[in-house]
This record gives sequence, structure tokens and C-alpha cells, in this order.
Amino acid sequence: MSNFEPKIIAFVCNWCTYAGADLAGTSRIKYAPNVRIVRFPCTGRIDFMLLLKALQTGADGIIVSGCHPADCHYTSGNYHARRRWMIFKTLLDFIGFDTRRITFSWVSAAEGAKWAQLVNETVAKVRELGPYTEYENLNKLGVGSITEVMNARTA
Amino acid sequence: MQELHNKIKSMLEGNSVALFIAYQKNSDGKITPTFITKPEQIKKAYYGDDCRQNLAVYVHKHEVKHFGKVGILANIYTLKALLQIYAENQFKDDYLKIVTVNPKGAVVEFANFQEVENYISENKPAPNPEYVAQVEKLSNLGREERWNYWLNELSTCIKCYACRAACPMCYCTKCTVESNQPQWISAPSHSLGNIEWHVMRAMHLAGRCIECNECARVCPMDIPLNLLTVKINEAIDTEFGQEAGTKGKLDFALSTFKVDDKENFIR
Amino acid sequence: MNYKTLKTDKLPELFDKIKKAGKTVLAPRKKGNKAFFSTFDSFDQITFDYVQSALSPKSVLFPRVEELLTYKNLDDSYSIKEPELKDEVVVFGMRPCDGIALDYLSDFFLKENPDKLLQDRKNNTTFISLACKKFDNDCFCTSVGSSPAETKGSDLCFTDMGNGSYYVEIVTDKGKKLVDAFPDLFADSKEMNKVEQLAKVPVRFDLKNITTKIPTVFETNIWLDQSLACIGCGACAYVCPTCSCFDIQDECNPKGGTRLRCWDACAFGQFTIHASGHNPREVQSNRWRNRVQHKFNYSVENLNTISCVGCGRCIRVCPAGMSIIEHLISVEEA
Amino acid sequence: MEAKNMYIPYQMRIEKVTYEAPQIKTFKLKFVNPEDEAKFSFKAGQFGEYSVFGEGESTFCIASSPTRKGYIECTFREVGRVTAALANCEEGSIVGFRGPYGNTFPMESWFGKNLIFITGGIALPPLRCVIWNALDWRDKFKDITVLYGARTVDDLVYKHELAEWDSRKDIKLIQTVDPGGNTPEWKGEVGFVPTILEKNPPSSKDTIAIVCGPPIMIKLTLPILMKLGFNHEQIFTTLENRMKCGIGKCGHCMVGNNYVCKDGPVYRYDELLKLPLEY
Repeated sequence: MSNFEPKIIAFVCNWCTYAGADLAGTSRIKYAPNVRIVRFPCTGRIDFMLLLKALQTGADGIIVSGCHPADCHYTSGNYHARRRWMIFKTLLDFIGFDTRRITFSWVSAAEGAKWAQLVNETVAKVRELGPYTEYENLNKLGVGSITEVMNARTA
Repeated sequence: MQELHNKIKSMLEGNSVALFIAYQKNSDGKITPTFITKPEQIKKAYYGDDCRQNLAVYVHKHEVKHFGKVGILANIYTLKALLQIYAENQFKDDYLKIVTVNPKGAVVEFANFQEVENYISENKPAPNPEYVAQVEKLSNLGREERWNYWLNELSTCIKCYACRAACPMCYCTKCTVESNQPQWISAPSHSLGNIEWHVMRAMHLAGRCIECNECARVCPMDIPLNLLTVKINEAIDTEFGQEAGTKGKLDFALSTFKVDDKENFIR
Repeated sequence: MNYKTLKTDKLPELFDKIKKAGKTVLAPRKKGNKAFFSTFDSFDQITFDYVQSALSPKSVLFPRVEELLTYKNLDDSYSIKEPELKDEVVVFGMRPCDGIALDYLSDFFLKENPDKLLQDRKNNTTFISLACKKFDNDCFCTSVGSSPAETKGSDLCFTDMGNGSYYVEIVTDKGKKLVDAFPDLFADSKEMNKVEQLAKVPVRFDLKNITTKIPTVFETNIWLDQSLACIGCGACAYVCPTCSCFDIQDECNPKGGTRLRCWDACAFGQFTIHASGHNPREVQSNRWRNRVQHKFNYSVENLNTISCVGCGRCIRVCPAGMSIIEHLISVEEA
Repeated sequence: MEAKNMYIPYQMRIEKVTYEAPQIKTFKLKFVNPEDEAKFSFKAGQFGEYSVFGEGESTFCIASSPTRKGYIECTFREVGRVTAALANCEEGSIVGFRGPYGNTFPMESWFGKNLIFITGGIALPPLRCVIWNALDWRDKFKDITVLYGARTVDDLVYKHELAEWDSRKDIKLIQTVDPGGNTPEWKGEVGFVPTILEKNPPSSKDTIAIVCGPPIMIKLTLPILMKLGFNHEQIFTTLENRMKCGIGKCGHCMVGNNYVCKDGPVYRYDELLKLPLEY
């Protein structure tokens, strides 16, 4: 899959990671262009459904990043987020989503280099994993279905 | 059973309750809820280990609240549900009169939720071993196998929402699944709409599910829905040491945090 | 109506031949202790040990989600495409009561403003019913004017005569076409008496009494007493072979989208809510009243037949154990 | 009978978007392809399912009169997903339209009679179609009165048409706003529609009353009409139940055994009384 260009969606918090990404830009650090950044006031505001929506509309990888613990502009947003990610990662893994494609991280406003490195590593890993098609056009599966018990698709 | 009937009779006649929710055993052996308002209905009341439906779902019902003072016969799961709902400040202290039958067969009436909390800490049921084993078996499968298993199971969901209706913790007046601005969950029951629905349901029950396993019992398609919340409860127990329905004050996973919560996957 | 017989051990061969003719064959398969209509690879995956399937064969004509149309975004307008429904289906193993329900659904959808999707599916589907030899406490077909011997609504009626062969009643020409396609499997036969082979379902209430009484009890509070246990899910409506209510939902992606029809149920509070927030059926007892009134009063007024066939699925599926038999009896006594 | 897929909408281009009041807009729609337009005809009181592709369908009446050819109009308030999507459409974009559905106002049976339209807020559009239709057949009716109220002056819809009706001699317009909703230069009445109706009581002799508005307004207006001597056969209304299919199948609009979208939405008051109070 040499020419596969993965689409990565990054959900980042405005005060730290977004500023860090901005710093990477102003200090001319080159990093892979595959990332589309979505800015949130805080990681505490990143709803888990958004990650599902991103995977469903064609994202091959996801980065979720915000302030380090104790740095949160709203004091406890990232603590709540941390618990939410722990539980959500367990649930997605249990259902069988490919959680290797979801990278969680803390990037502060001063860590432009870490942001660039994070993006490059994620893009490389997802490029090697290939496109994530398991969770796409599932809204066609079962439409007009005449069988209630779908045939077992396990290998 | 006679002791239970006398208790209900005294509550009804002392009009400390206007309605008493209990179980009844029908001629064909089926256990169904019964709503006792008049003394002559008391003789139908029944309690046994085969009473599985979680009657706590009825305390949210508009027409039940209309009765004012309500009594409820609770098994251990109903007690855990009522304590968790009370912890989430959903009803005042004097709304409910809770009665249970303890393992020794004695009828116990609780004066307040502190007594309920103590009773639960003594009689707390262990997670159902059958479901723990199923979660274990599934967790050990490969990722693709697990994905195909759940995709196959969840694709049969017909979105009748019996799992939501039978769950005592699902009491939101407007469920996220009913929101269409934004359309968080695709409404039709194709595989995508089903997966989105069951992921959201499990996440909104994270740290709140008391594992009465009613969602799996009532599913017309026999989808093992409860495994999703059993797995999350296991993770919460190991990582945060919390369990739903054991404390009277708000203390469940997603609405509290510890500064030194440990994790191994955030870089 | 003419009659055939089919050796029971010839059934696998019949299914293989139907499949070779390019048709999909649906038969009941066990999942847990419930039977569902499904495709199958080998004959032994089929179960004959069931009183009634969990979901009804209505899913074949009126699936839980289906496309009404698909569209593509052109630069200045849309190109709209209707779905073509061509796959031919043979459903085996439904019960005689389901046949009556399919007849009701066809009347409901096709008599006035006919529904093209359901008509196409019906033309492409052959329904083979397997007469019931056993019943359970929730079956009440004989109380609503039907019985295990009923053939109405099925294309072919199979009855296991217990002597190693099925007695086949050909009800419609679609059934006849299927039988004539495999002459070597079916042997001619004269009419047989199948009644002793069939389940003897006891009558539970007097239907006449109920259909005359139900229009008069609309305002009473028997509905509140009956529906206190109802928790407002859609299970009874979705497993019911005659429930026909649906919702229309749109979905889109940047290139185009689709308009889907999916099942809906009057038990849900959202079913009748107005944009202003006003809800004509505010509480669960109104919704439960509407379900019973629709099946035993309104459909009599609109299509002069009740829309309940006594299959008992709503009783078996109800999370709160509500039984329409008990509630109809309580209407009788109201 | 060879069925056709009843859910395929006409494609309509938005000719004109008029801002009527806060969150209320009027669309003027033209058929994209002329054969649809040639085949299309409707009568006063009928409605349609207007849709934004990918968002869903919404039910509004056809607000323009059948006597005005070549276009149809609809007025809607932005309250939900589909109406919000509609409100975002600019002039020239395409929306879907299915219809016409439902029964009609029996205007032929009203010839030679007085007409009084009593309506409030966003319920004027269903009656505006009838009013313009009556004005285009002006000689068929005796005098026409319109009593129209809204919460505030700003909430009045079709402001320019109200001015036109006000200036015409062959139609009597009484406008009112709820108490406290008037502005200093407001010249119309101030008060709820039922009270203003009592202030200007119409004679019930040989008169047809067409009432449409929120349930509270209807509940207070009908007793007044009864007191004025109107009998049930002289009063008409159009019901606004939740609707999805529009052709009497999906079950959302049912009141008793009635499908409001097929057997209604126009009901004479005596027919309405036969139905259970589920609307």
C-alpha cells in the first residue's frame, strides 16, 4: 500500500495541543499533511460519538490530544477525559474496533516538536495498517434485509 | 408470603403508600409485575428467586408518580438500581417505601437509603459467573473475530428499544437516540445505526449499570447486550475500584476522577 | 384447490432445486431457544422444533429498514432512482396464522394508494406454511377466528401427516407454479383430513363480545389499569405480523443519499409528538389503548377485519409479561 | 392495479424566499420539469411533504391559492432538523415536494354565504390559500372577514398582504396582537383572538366560520361561535397532526380510525366531534 495516503482526524484542545501545533507551524517544523485538526475548548468536551462519526465518514486514524494532567485550562477537563478514554478504549476494543488506529496523547503549548513527531508516527503507523474500511458503508448492511439472523460471517 | 401480604396491608391501610408495586405469579408460572392499590389485590403478591424483572423502571413512570406515595418490592438488583437512582438525585427521600425479602425470608422495610446502602453492602451479589465467562471468552478472541461476532450480533438488532425501556438506569426524558439535531445515532436499524446505538448506550451506562442483566433477557433477538456493560464494569472495578449501586452519594466513574488515575496508553 | 403429497425426506432436495432455480430459500433456524427465518447452507441447520418464529414473515414483505429511493447530487439538481426488487424468495415454515396476517398486510398496503415496494416483494415471494402440531399458552388463533387448519394467505400449506409425507394444499397459482416446477417430487393426491394431525388450540375469549364492547370503553380507565406495567418499548409492535406503522428517515453523504423506510411503533412517546411539543398521546395508557383499539376496532371500521391473528408473539416478547389475552378478557368483563 | 412508488418527490426550484417573521419563511416553488407542472393540480386545504434531500421531509399546507398557476408557496417555522435545513436553502436551490395530499375545503358549498376566517400565529398560511382563492372568486361570496392575531406585531406573517387586504373594500380585516405584544405605532386591536372575536361578533346567519390555530385558541373560540348561533355544520377547521407518509399508511396522524392526512386534514366541526380527543 505504498501510495495510500491515510486520512487522520485530530481532536485537539484549544489551549495546549492546538497552540502546540501552531508553534510547530511558526517554527517551520515539517510534518505529514494527512491530519485534519478539529479544535475543542477542552478534551473534556470531546464526545466519544465524534470518534465514531469520524471513523464512519472515512477517517483511517484518529489523534485525540490535549493538555497534560494539571495543565487543564478548566482544571479538570483532561482528568474526566482520561477516564472517558480509558473506558471508551476498553469498549471499542471489546467490540473489535481497531484501536491501534486511535492515538491518545498529551501535547502542551510548548511541545511543537512532540506534535510533529506524534503526527508523523501516527501517519506512518496508519499507512502501514492500510485503509480502515471495516466501519464504512455499514449503513447499507441490513437495508431491505430479508433475513433476521444474518449469516455468520466469522471466518 | 403471608408476612409480605401483612406488610403490604399495613402500608396500604396506614396509607403510607397509595400504590404498591410487587410481583405476581400467573397460572402458567410466568412472573409479572402487579400494581396493588386495593386490599383485595394483596393476595396476588409473590416473591421468589425467579422474580427477575427490575421493578425500579416503574418509579420513573409518569402515571406511577401520579399516585404520590409509592411502595415497591425490591430484589437485590432493584435495590442497587434504586440506590444508584437516588444517588443521581432523581427522587426525594419520602417518595418511595422500599420493602425486600432478605435471604432468610424475613420481610424488611427500609426507613431511608442509608439502610439500603448497608443492606446492599452485606448482600451484594457477585457478578454472574456465566456472563463473566462469556466476556472472558470473547476478550481472548482475536480482534477480527470479535469484530465479526459483534457485527453479526448487533446487525440483527431491530431497534425496538426494549433494552432501554427495561433498564432502570435509562430514565432520561429525551434520550440521545431521539435527538435529530444533530442526528447522533442513525435512526434506521441498519448495522451502522445499531452499532452506534449500542456503543452509545453502553457508554452512557458506564459506571452506572448495576448488572441486573435485564437488557439481555428482554431482547427479542437474544443479543447478549449485557456483556458490553459487564466488560465496562470489570474495567472500572479494576482501574477505579468503583461499583454502581453501592453508595448513596454520587460516586460513579465518569463523573468523578482522581488526579493520580493510572493509564498506560496516553503518550 | 388441488392437493399433492411430498415425502418428508424429499424436502432437502426440494430446497436444493429451488435454490438452483436462483431463488433464495428462508427457513426457521434456532438461535438460543428462538427460531428466526434465515438463509441456510445445509438442511440440518433448519429447525422443526418451534411453536412460532420470534419475528414474523412480515419482515420479508415489509423489512425493518428498506430504501424508498436513492439520489445523487448533480450540479444543479438530483438524479432520483427507485429501488428495483428482483430477488425471488421462498419462505418455508411460517404458521397458518402468519398467512392471514400477510393477507391483512396486503389489504392494508395494496388496496388503496398501493405500495409498489410491498407489491413487488409480494409478487416475488412464495409463502409455504407448515401447519402447527403443537401450541403454547400464548397461542389464541382459535379465539380470533382462525385455526391451525387455516390456508388463507399461504401459497402452499404443508401438513406433516406423521406417515413420512407432507400433505400439500395448493392455495394460489403462485403455489401451483412452484409445485409444477418440480413434478418428480410431488405426487398427486385427493383431499385428506388433516385435522387430527393439528394442534387443538383452546378458545380463550368470545371475539364477538369484545369487538362490540371495545368501541364503548374508550373513555374508561381500564386502559390505565392494564398498561401500568407497560414500559413503552416497541417489541410487541415489531414482532407483530400485522403491525404496519413506519417512519421515514433520510441519510446522506457528500455524493448523494437515500430515503429509508423503517419500522415505528405507537408505543413510543415520539410517535405522535407535534413540532410544538404538544403530544396527543401524552401517557403510556393512551398509547396502549391505541394499540388495542387499532387492532380490534379501527381496522374493523377501515378494512372490516380485526388485525390480530392470535400468534401470541407480543405475549412471548413483552419484557413486562403483559398478555393481550388477559387484557381482552378484562375488556369483556369491564 | 399497477402501483407506482408514491414516495418519489417532484424536484422544485426555490424562486423566492420571503422572511415573514422571526424563524418564519415563505418559499415560492416552481416545478423543475414542466411535465410535472402540467399534470399537477390541487385544491384549497391540501398539503404536501416538503423535503431537503438527505435531511428528511416536513408537512406544511400549500399556502398559495389554486387559482394562481405556475407555482406553489409554503410557509414554515424553523423548529426542527428538516425545517432548519429548509431555512438554510437559498433561492435557486432544489427541494423535494410530494403531494397534493388530503381532502379540501368544500368552497363550492359556501357560494353565496359570508365567510369569516379566525386564525392565529403560524395558522394563517393554511387559511391564506382559501382567502386568496375566495378573493379570486370574489363575486361568489357575500362579505369576507378575516380575524388574525399573533403574539407580537413582529410575529404577524404576510405583513404586505395584510396591508393589501386592509386597503381592499371587499374584505374586512381585523388584526390583533396579544396584550403586551403591540408597538407604539400599532393601529390594530390588542387582545387574544377569542376576546377580539367577542368584540366584533359576526352574525351566524348564512355564514361559514373557518377556524385554525393552536389547540388553546380553538378551545376558547368554539364556545363563542356556539353562543353566536353557529351550528356545527357551519364551522370548519384543518388539523395539524404529526405526519410522515401523507397517504394514510404510516400511522402517525391517526385519530381514532381516521387518518388525518387522508380523511382530513379539513374537518367540519360535527365530523371532528365524532373523533376521540387525540389531536
